[in-house]
Amino acid sequence: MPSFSSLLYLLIFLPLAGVLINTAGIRVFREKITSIIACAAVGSALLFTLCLLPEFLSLPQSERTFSVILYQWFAEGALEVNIGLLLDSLSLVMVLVVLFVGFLIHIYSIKYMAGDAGFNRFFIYLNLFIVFMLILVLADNLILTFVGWEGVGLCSYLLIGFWHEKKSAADAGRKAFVVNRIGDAGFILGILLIIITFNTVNYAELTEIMNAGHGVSIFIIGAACLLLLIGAMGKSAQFPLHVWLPDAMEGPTPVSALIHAATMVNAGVYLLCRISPLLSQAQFILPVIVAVGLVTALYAAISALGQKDIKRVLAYSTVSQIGFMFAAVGSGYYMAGIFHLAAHGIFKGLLFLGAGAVIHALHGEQDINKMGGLSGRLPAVAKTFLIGLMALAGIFPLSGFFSKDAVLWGVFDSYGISLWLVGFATALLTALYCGKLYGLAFSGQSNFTEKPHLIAAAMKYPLIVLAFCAAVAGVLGLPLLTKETIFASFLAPSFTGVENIHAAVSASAHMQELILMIIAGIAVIFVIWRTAIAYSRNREAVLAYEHNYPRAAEFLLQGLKMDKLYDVILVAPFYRLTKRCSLFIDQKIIDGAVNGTGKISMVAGHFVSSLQSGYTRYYACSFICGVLIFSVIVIWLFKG
Amino acid sequence: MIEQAVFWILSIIMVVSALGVIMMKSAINSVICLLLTMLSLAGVYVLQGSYIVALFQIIVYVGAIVVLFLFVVMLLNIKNIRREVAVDYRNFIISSLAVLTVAGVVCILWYALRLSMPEAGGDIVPAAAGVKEMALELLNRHLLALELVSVLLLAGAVGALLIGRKE
Amino acid sequence: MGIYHFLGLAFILFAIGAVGFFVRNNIIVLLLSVELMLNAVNLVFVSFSRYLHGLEGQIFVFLIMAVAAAEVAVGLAIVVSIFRMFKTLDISKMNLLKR
Amino acid sequence: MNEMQLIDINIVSVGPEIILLAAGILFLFFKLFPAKLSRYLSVPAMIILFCLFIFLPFFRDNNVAGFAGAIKWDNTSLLFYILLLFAALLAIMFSHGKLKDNERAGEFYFLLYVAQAGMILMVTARDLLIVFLSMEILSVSLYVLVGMFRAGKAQMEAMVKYFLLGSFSSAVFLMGLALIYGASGATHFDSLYPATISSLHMLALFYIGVVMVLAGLGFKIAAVPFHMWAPDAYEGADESVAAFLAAAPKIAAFAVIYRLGMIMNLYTVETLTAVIVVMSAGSMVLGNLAALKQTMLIRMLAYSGIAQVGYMLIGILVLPQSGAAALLFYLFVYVFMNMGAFGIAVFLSREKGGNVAIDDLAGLAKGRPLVAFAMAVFMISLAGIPPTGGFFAKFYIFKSGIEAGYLGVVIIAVIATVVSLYYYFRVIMAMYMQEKEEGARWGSAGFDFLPAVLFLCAFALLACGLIAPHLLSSLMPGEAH
Repeated sequence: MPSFSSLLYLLIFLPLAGVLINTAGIRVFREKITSIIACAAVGSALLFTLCLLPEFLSLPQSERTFSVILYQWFAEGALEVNIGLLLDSLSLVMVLVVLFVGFLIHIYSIKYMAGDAGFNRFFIYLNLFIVFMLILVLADNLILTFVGWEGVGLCSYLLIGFWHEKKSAADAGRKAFVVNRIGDAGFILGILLIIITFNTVNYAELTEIMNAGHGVSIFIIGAACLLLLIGAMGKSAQFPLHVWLPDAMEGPTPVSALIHAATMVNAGVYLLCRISPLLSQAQFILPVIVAVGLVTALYAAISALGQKDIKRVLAYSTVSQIGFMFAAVGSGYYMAGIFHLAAHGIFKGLLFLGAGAVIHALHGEQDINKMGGLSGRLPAVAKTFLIGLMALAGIFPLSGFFSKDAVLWGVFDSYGISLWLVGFATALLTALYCGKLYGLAFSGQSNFTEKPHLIAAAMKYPLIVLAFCAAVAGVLGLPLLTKETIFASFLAPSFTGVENIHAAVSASAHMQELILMIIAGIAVIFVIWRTAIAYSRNREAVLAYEHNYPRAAEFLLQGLKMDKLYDVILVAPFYRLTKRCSLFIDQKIIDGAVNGTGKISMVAGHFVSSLQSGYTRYYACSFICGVLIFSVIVIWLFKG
Repeated sequence: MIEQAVFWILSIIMVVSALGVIMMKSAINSVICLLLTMLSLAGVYVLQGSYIVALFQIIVYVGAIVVLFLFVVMLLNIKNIRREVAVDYRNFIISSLAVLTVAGVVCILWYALRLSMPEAGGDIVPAAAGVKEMALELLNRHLLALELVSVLLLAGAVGALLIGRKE
Repeated sequence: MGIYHFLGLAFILFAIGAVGFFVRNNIIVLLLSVELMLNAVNLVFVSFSRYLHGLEGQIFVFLIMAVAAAEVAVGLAIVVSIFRMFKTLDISKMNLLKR
Repeated sequence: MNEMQLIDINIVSVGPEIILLAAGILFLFFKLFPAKLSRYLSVPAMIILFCLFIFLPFFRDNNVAGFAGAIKWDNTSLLFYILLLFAALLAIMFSHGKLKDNERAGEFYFLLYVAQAGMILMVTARDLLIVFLSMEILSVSLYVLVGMFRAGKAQMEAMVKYFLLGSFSSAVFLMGLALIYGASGATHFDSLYPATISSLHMLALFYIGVVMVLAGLGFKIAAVPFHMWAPDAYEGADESVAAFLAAAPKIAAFAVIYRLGMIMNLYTVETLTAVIVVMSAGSMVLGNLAALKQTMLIRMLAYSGIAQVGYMLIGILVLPQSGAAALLFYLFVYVFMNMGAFGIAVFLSREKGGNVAIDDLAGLAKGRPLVAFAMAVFMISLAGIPPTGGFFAKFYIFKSGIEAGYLGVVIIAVIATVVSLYYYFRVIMAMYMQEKEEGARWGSAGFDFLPAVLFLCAFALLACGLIAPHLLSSLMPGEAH
């Protein structure tokens, strides 16, 4: 039997072939040919991974690693960097998510992008993105990961600004660019620090060094982790580097689904898992990660409540969910983080595709206040969307329930009840905006007078497949009450020697978990149900109320009888808070800081180039000043 | 004693005429001042005993370069360029800054010189170097430099032709 | 008369030339200033040559004179063509290129 | 005097220069032939340059010396020599289109060859006087090249500015040379070693001399604060000349700085390295900041070149260690990426005429995908992003900088690199994300000489990224000082 693992490079080369063929035929191919080639490229890679899976599983747990060194890139002293691929259970999960969601989104895009002038270009970028994402995930060292990291970033800018005739799209591309540079600076410095300290960038070797006695101060390791964390925060849109993600929704919807929800933005979590041996040595970094994750999760959930644009709601929700993953990583529960990542990839992909279908059907309308009653008109979309929302909110049998619960349990186990409460509040908020979204957009009366487009089959089936997966993926989280779930035991080889930070959980802890889980589950169901009802039945009132918020008298008069309390206590402050969050913090402080950095360097640039006055005299003056300064330096140093 | 007197006279002439080069309003006067500077410099060379250098100073600088300048100034017949000493305040600031900087550079140079040669500095004995020694030196050890100068002159000539020619 | 005298004189000459480069606008005078600076360098070379009892410094002076001649040839050609095109020799009027 | 020993001239040591000068003079006479013939002048010009590669095996590992040690070929100078040949070849290829029907083609090639000869002398010279003279040869021919195609006032202005500042800087360089001569009694590199000088108690004067010499060389490489001529001269000159101007003289001047550095680093650490540190940091900061504001492609590239020089100077700081190989590798990559980017400017100005703004690149990806791809590779490489040679160039430089303990400079460099991504990516975004306005069209998509050359450059850069270590180990200078 031929060993698939020796053909590991095919995983990257198949999509790359798609890129090359389509590039060669960019002007010649018709849409059909391009789309078939692109989908085949990704599909064959997916198929190949599935072929790989049995071989992978047939190995004993401790040996479940395929690694191939394709080429020795450079060696400098003890430092050796290879173009090498590493497929262990962690990267296998990532590859599966990337290829599976990616493949469905490719199929979906065929119809979504049909007739667009840049159709061929779009598919080239999409395939290219898959290539870089696979490089990122499969790389066996930090530098190669960085190659993929930059590559996916590049594709992301290209795709955000895909419809560049829109000015907002170009601005969004630029914003994403600037913010990500901050993260990249951290990443580069982190890699440099690791090279200086350990003289290797290979993950396996790093793990070995960590497990053996190395005598390196934990503060240096901590500094390296912190720098890499900054990189991860930039790519994964964590507070306060999250500002680019909501704006990134200017791109075509399949892009939002693929890059800005399911795959690329999760790279930060993946990176943190990859450096878990380092993190386990520098434990004082973990609380930082948890803090970042929970702050992001809470903050983004609040912001999501106040959004009107359906894609922005989902974008903030993505930020929030990635915050959960960070919290899991920061609690030492890497497997829970990855589980949530996989589940989130599926249901958020589903949600974005559903939103795309809605937007497509409504001729480009994105404001949820103007939607309504879509469940009657787009039944398939509505049903799948509901499943996605329920998974997101964490309703019992769906995947989101298991993954979110695992994360919350991890936080509780490591940091106690207070942080758990923060997570729990976020979960409730999630349910709240899920309910609002469904209530406003899908149930109730229709506001939309035009006849919606019908949804093509190529768009519908990916939704159904994803919805099915979102519904049943929770099985992997079984059995419920132990740490050794199916998923976790699959992942365990990647984290040997890492997760035993926390001692085995006792039976009483299981009881605690069960109780917490039940509380959370019931609360979430209650909230989502009430909100959905509230928004669908009293839609006008809610909307008018939100609209007229500052006028308190009107507010009381028009207040909802049934949900008055809820309104007064929750909605009003929340509405204000959400508005503040998204308006004030985002636009004033963070945008201000981001733009400010840009502006300062621009002003500095302006100043510097205004020295270039065009007068020869000035130029010579600069020259002679240089001579003077250098002479003074030299004589001064010479005199000692 | 007499040498000292000659040195001081020559250097005063030189400095004054050098100042004249950069302060005369009309270009032609500047060129004449440069001529004076060159001549007094040749005198200083004689004082040092470098007769051959002094000779070439007169032949090359006075005989060729200054004449070339005069020729161009007269060719262009520039009348309307008067009073171009800087008046614009920005120019004035930058100019005074530059003058200060130049003064600073010279001070540093002087300081370095004092550091390097703390003793008063050996007297310069006028000891004539013969033409023969110099020629042998030039054509033997510095042959390459000499050839390079010829290449430089060729490039300069071609360049001058190329630029100076009318369209 | 020590080497200080000659070197001091040379430095003053160099400074005058450099200052001329900054205070004047006429391109011809700028060229003259550069000539002054080159002459100052020549004086330094000759003085050091005498101080060190070597010949090299004096030989360098010949070479520098030739270099100056070549530079002046190109420079004056540039002056002539500039005058043809701009109808002026004022360097401060030439600042199309900036920023 | 009778037993005067004649020096060993060893004419072979200046073989390339003699060939270049002879060929250049022949080119001057091409006017005598019918005009049709001069159209194909670029072919012999390139062939002659190719022929110069035959000196490589001849000089390799031989340490050929001539003119009483004033000229010496070792393996390092051979590497600089190769770089210069590449730069000149590219310049000729870029100027091919412009010179096709130009009656001054002969003079152009003459001046280019003379400049090339001057630069080859600079990289092989072991005597500061020879360095000065060859630098003058180079400068005089460059002054003329900048203003040769007298298209308008801008070009004349560029020439006169370049000329005036150039002569000013040579005067300062010469003053430094005089001081070094006074302090050490010699100008040959071998006699500039510590023992000779410290015994004379002349170190202060010597240092100032070195600073002034460095200022003159800094002018040639356009390092802050001696950089200000560069953007103006590049913008005024024809694009192909600007490409040459932005790469070749830098290589030659770096060769001289390299030799000086090899000597200086051996006995003094703080004094002169402080100067290099300031120059390097200043170039990186000022170059990158000023490039942010530029709208014209050439000016942007000029400032980016200033910034690149700042990175290369880090290599000078750590010369005796790994810096030498890192610097050479950086220069090697720089020739291709920087000249390639200028080549794009040549291409665009040919299509569009006149000066090229960054916005003029809009829609290039659609019109000429291969050219746009090449430009994207150049930009990515200049920005120092992984799969290209530019990444490794920066990587090795930074690494050797850190190893030698210049952490502060490297941190500035990393931050400056991050800033620089903004303007490099703006070019890529313009090409891939902006539409060209209606009416404007790109030229024919058939085979074209210039795009093919550009594509080869891009390919070379990508290849550099893959075989970087092997290249680096072969660049390791063999001789030890």
